Amino acid sequence: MENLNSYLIVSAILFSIGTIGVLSRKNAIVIFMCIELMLNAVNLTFVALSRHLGNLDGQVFVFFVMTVAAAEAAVGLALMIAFYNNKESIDVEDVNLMKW
Amino acid sequence: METLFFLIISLVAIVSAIMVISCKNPINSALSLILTFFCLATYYVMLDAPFMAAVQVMVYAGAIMVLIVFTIMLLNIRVNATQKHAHKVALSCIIGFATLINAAFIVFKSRAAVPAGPYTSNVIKQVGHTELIGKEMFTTFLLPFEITSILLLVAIVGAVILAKKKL
Amino acid sequence: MSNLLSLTTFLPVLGVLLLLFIPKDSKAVLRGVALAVTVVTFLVSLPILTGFQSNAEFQFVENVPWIAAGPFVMRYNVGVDGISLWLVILSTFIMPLAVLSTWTAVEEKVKEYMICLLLLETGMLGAFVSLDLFLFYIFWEVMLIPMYFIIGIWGGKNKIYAAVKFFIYTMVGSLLMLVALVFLYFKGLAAGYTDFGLLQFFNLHLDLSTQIWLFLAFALAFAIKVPMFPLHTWLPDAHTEAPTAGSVILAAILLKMGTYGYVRFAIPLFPEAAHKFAPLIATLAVIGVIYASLVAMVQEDVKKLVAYSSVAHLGFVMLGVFAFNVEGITGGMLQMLNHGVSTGALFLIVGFIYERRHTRLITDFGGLSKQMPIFATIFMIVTFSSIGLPGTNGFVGEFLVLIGGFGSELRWWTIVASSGVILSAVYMLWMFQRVMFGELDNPKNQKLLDLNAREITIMVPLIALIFIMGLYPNPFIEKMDPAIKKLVAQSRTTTMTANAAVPVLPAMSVATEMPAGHPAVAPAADAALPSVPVAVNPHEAK
Amino acid sequence: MFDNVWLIPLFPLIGFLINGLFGKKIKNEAIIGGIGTLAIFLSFLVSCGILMQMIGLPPEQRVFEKVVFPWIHSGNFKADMAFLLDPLSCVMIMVVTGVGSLIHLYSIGYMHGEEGFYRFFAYLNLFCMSMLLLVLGSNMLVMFIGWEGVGLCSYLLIGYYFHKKSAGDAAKKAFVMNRVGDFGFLIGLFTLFWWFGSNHNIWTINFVEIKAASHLLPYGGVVTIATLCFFVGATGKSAQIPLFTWLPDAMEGPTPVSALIHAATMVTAGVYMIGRMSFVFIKSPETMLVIAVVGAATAIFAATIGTAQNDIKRVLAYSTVSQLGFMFLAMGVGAFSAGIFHLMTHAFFKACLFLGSGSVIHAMHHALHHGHLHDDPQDMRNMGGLRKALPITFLTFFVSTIAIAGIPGFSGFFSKDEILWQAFANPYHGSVNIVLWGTGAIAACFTAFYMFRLVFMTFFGECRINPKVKGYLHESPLVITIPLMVLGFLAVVGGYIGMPKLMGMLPNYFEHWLDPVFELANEYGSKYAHSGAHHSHALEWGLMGMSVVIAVIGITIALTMYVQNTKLPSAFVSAFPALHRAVYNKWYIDELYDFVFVNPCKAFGRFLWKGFDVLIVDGVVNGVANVVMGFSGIFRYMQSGLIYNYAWSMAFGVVVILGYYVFK
Amino acid sequence: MDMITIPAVNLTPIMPEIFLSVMAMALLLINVFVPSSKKSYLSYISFFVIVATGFITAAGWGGHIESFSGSVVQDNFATFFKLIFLTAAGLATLISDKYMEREGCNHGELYPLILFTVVGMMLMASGTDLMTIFLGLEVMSVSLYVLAGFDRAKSKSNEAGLKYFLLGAFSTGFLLYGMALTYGATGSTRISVIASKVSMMTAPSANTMLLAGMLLMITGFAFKVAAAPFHMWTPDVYEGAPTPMTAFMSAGPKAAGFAAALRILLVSFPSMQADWSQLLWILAVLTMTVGNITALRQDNIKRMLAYSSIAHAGYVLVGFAAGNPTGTAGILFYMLSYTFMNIGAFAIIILVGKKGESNGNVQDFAGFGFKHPLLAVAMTIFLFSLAGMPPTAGFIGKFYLFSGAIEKGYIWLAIIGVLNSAASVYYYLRVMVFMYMKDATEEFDWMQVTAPVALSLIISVVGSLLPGMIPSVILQYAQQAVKLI
Repeated sequence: MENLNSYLIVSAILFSIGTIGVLSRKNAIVIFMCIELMLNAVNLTFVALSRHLGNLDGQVFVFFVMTVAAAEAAVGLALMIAFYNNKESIDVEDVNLMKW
Repeated sequence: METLFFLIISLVAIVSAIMVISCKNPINSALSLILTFFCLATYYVMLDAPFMAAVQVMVYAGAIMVLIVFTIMLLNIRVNATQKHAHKVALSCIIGFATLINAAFIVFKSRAAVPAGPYTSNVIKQVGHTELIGKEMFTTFLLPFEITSILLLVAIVGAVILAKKKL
Repeated sequence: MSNLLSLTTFLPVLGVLLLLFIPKDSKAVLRGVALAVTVVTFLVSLPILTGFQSNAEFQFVENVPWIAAGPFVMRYNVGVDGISLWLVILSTFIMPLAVLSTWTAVEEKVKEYMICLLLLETGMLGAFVSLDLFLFYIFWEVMLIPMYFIIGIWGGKNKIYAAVKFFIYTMVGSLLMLVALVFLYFKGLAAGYTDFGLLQFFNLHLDLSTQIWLFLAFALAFAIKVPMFPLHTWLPDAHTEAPTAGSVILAAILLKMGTYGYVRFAIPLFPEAAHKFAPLIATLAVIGVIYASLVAMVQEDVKKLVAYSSVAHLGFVMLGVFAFNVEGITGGMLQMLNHGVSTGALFLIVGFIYERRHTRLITDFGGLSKQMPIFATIFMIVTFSSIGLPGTNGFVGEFLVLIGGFGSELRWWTIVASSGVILSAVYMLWMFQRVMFGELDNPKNQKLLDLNAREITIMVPLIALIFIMGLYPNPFIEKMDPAIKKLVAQSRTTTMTANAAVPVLPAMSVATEMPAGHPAVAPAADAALPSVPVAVNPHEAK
Repeated sequence: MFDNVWLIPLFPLIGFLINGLFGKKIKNEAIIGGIGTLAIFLSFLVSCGILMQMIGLPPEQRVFEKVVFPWIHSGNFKADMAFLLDPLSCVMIMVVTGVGSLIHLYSIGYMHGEEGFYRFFAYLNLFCMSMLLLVLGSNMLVMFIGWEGVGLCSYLLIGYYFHKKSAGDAAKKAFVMNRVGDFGFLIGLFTLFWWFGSNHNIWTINFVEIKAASHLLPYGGVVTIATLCFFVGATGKSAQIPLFTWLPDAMEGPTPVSALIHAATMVTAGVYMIGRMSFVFIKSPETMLVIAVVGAATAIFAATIGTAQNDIKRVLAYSTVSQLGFMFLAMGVGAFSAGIFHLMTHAFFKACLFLGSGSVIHAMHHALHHGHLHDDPQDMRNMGGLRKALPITFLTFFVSTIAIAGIPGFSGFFSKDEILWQAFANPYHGSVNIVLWGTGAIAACFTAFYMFRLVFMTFFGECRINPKVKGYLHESPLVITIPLMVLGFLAVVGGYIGMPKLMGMLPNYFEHWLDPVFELANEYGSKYAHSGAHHSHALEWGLMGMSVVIAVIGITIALTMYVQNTKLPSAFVSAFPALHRAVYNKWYIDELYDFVFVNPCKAFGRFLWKGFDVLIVDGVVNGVANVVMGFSGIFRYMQSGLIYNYAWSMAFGVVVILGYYVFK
Repeated sequence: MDMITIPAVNLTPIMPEIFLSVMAMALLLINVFVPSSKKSYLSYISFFVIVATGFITAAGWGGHIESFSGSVVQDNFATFFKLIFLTAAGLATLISDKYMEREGCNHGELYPLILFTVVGMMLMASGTDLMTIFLGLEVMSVSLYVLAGFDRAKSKSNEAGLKYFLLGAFSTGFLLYGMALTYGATGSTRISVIASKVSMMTAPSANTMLLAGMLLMITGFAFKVAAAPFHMWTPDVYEGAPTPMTAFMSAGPKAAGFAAALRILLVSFPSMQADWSQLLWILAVLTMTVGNITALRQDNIKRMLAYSSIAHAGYVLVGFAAGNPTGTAGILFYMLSYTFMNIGAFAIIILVGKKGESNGNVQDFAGFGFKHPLLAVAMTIFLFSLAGMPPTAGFIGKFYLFSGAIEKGYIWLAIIGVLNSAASVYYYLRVMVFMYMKDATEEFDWMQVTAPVALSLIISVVGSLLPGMIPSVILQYAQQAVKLI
């Protein structure tokens, strides 16, 4: 088995990539996917730690995170559809009615 | 061998993750993301968590990604031809790398708690991962498990409210 | 009656409740009720005066639990001593006049106006009688709200700017005071005190640096309210824009909060710091006197001129208070009352002509004496009272301030401040001359009516007070004297201990500790000090 | 009788209250004037009673203090409303009430038909009350009430014709200048009070108590400071250099006012005050010298200006300033009783002169009014030869002029000569004495000159008034002339009570009378008096003769210039135009003050207001607000509305926080 | 293979949650049968449900019951916060009905969603396991995303929902990462276990994983409470969301965020207080300053109140940074009074606004003061309370918050706080300037005050004033509530 740190590093890399994606992309769906990437990175951390610690709390947590992800996906995509219905776009630069 | 395997999987995961954020077409991003998810599932298997791997594939790659792809298709978003803002990307990368450096530093400097749990590799193999998870979930983490039901209900109601054509 | 103070303080609130039930169109009734309430409040407050024993104790004390949670215990703790007594009476006395003053000037929103006035009265009275620091702070802040509305709603052209400036300016200072107050409370807590009661904190011996910080915070809040140079710029704006009653109350009572704060809180709580800062404060006070006088001299707007004169007058008060001797503080206290009467009257006067002419520019007037002889007479009396002519109230206070200041460490400041006596004559008389003397050449002024019965009614008590306090101030002084002596002792004992290490000239103890010396005991004292050179005067020695 | 001393100021107060509050309703001039006059006359009667009683007492018992009520008691400071009766205050109340009564009476006639008749009498009564407080006050503070009270009345009465801008200006100027003096008075008071208090634990401002403790005062030092401050007060009130400019302007007031306030009583308050505190002043040789020098300088300075004025009242005003200079000279050389004596005689003849000029003006005004002419009724160039039209006025005026010019046998001679002699002979200032004397003598010469110039221009020569109205010139009514006659009489005989010992005809009653008051001062003075200051009678006689000669010279010049050769003045003017202009314009002192004090003050005030208050102080306040508002704008535009910017901010926050703590 | 026996659990601690969930589901069903013109009934019902839940919750005062093997607890702290949530929800329900009708989106699902939000918040307050807290937070957030975007026909609402969703999910990532690291460093997600592990460590701050975990969790909660620099979503979302929901969001979730953060930090990381106090110190300063200063130039009153709510988060952070009983009790008291005053203010905004939220600028309040004196007085009270003027609840709240900081020795923090508070007065006064000191430009057209709105206003006024004058009772409860921690 690889040591814990390898997993944590991979997970950190994935998390960072997700962050970059959130910050740099303009398509709301892609941004959401990047967030999912971040969550998955965290999941990897959880599982790796859980394995390392020898208790399953982390894995149970991952399970719940997945549920949350699913719920968020449902609501988030619904929001995007509603937005799209009004604006014909899901570009976050068009989410600009309210500022200043 | 195992190390090599780990490295390859890592490489795939990272490259596909980069693809997620760099592909112009959202569909490509989504497909790359699915690949990443599979890599993660592989990791879970390597970490003696086959149940998690299965759920990962089913829930993430199966359900969530399908939903996402479906939405992408539904909205039929044209690929945005406008130039990306270079400075924006640069700034994001700075922050991203800073995050990474932080995280890496944390990882290298950190001391995880001493393994004290009862679930060693052998125990998992003996009892079976699914059963152990199930036991944990229905005993110790019963309340969170119940909460997920409300969460999902809320999500459903919310999605309906927001996306249904006519209320 | 044991709860006389509460009754006085909260009667106006009862009045507000009464006003709420009066339809807003019956203006006469609203005015009448408001007047009645203020008059009754004044009458109710009179027993405080008559029942007051001339000693240094707090009287009519009510002390009941109010808030107790966590580390804090706040009590509803009120009482008056000689220092606050007169200010309470002044407040209740001025209020009916203030209500009367805008009897006809405020035609719109009468109900709300009267409500604001009454709430303001409660706030002011509460602040004067509070013996609990927290309670004081509450009242202190509460006062702002009605005043803000009075300026902002019924004010002049630039009312909003003035109102907001007034509010925020005052707020900044008082919030810092709040921090200091809490800090002080925790110090007290550490010393075993159990609540916010003011009196116990007098015994708290803080180290000098703590005292300095706390004093600065308190002093800032009070200095803004006084207002002292260079924190005074809200005052001309607020005064100019406020309706007459607002100006009157602002000048007569609200500004006293600042000076009262020094006397009641800042000095006895932090005597050593107060001593340390006395030169600075005196400098600012003196600058204030001279500066405000010079600025007042060239004002074109009567009301602004009076406002700046307020700054100058309060500079005197501050000087007296920071003389730290009985004469100076008595003078300061008297000057506070005098300023309340005289400047209040001046603002009323300005209000009278403003009501008639809707202008306050000096150049729009001239020769009014001919048309309005009664007004001229009253105006002149008040002007001279403001100048501090002997025989009027203004003199007594100013004189005591100066004599007190002269005998303290602030001698040179006092000498400079004394020249304010000259300047006040210059700007007041010049203004008076331009408004009242000369040819009555402006056709608009030629039809002006003299004061009517209501206006005379307002002015008569003030004029009477001007002379009573000028010619027979002793009753006023007697009531406050024990409290002031106590205050002087409070501000001194610690100084003495602080200076204990320094060998003290024998003459010093004579100079500072002897009670009101009588010439009869003088020879014995001289015998002890044969041909001592001039420098024996401790203040000179420094 | 002594116990009733409080009645003396009370009567005028009552008169003031009645006239002030109800005068407008009364309307009847006779009643108003009657009340006013009666009020002060009653005071006069009481004063007489007191004087009688005091004469009956042995000299050392002639001190009486009456506390009416406690006034200000605070800490160590204690001032009662209390009156002090001693020979000095007796003299003063007699002068004030006596001359005051006459002038009240005169005013009934003079002010006839004026719009604010009641106001005038009210003010006049108020003035008398203040003046009486001033002279009767047993401590400095009561004196100070009177001191400022007379200033107030002076203000009110100068500004009596308030619709005239010049009157308003003059009134204000008088008050402010007086205030400058008061400033000095207060500082002096503080110094004495605290010196006694902190050094000897004697907390007092009571004259009697200070006198009792005056032996503790050092010579010079703190006393110099205190007395100089007091003297500043005196210069303000008594129109000495440098605060004299208000007095000529004060002639804007009605003439009786000029007579009462600006000649007979108020302006002498400074002299009185020095006399009252002689035992303090004498302890400072420096102050004494300053007083003497200032007095002498004022005497000559004002006299020069007086020579060139054309306004009849202005000449008298400068004359007053000059005479006050003499009094200060007297005080400064330690001739206290001489100074007070001159104060009294001056009150007689100067009041008479002013009232006489009033009578002239009255007649002129009347005449010009009939002819609907707008010539200045006070300009002497419009007068001339009035002695025929106004015989009584002329007679009294002439007598008084002789008195002031210092012709032997008239009151002014006795008092002025006494001053000059003492200036020469008194032992305090050494060789400066001769200068003082010389200056005084020249001033006396000038006095004689300009006074006779006045008389000649007014009453002699040909009548220069517009011939149209010449027939309308009439002598004033009795109510005006009676006071003139009484005062004229006093101007002649008033001096005999203070006849110099030298002449040996009468004992110097006056000096003896005042001896108890000034005894102590003279005793203190002897400590530093120069020895050998004994002068022979011959010298005294000589000097006396010399002063007579000087007066005669002045008169002769006036006679030459204004009666015999009336071309001379204009020739003189064209010969020395600059000098004349300077003198005529009062040496440009007013302009100098405007330039040095008034205008800079206004400019500075304006700068402080517009430049400092509005720009800097308020600018800082508003600037803080604006800076905050500016930040508000910046922060606001950071809120771009773009999700990735928001996310960036969050991520940035995370990175910084983590980075800080992790790498710490 | 053994059967998994579900352990017997004590349901008492989560009775309010259960009751609310059940009623919410019931409402969902009832909704189907209620015609769209009668949706008001749902609001009445849900209000009564909330009141009833309030009683159920209050009945648990004083107890300390752990249940679900330590996942959840019933204690005073939780109870106090639950009551705050219920207050917010109750008031929001009262003001929703008419507004939603006016805006044409009176869908019955609103009320169940509000109730579910409350359930989520309650779980955050009473959860003693990171998982419970996380899931509670997600229930709350997901509901709020929907509520923010509830008026789906309107672009602003969509945008609000979408913005909130994306940023919320983003912050969830950090929060989760923090929880993961904490889990890794201590081996548990139970707060009590974490606490005991942390207390056993000799130098917990030196354990980077633990430290980073804590910091990341703080940032996650900082997002929820709108602390700078995680605050930027707030104004936009508040502006776009339907006003009653804005009102609700400004009070409830903020309180929930503080509840969870308080419990985690105070229970689990007391030995690291030096670290998190310092961080919160800085966050407090930033938050107050940014919120107040930016609010100065806002014309849109909802947006202004959004910035003001950021500022208030800053004030609360002052008390939080102090972390002592005075400060934390101050937080509880303040969140309660803030609920009253802020929702009250939003209620007035609803009344003044017109369809489509067109009348939402400060200028539109011109002349309001004398046209509708009672409402204006109410608004004045709310604004003064927000500004922290005595004798309102806002003052006492701030007093305790700042006092906590002073007691702790954070004088400068308190000074910065009060200065901020002074600056904030400006924009509150500005509303009053328009209400009282300017004349109406046009005839005032305002929404009818219905009984529920009136009730909410009365409750809010009483809630903003009374605790300011006689705060003892509530403060004592708050003191008791924070005693456990």
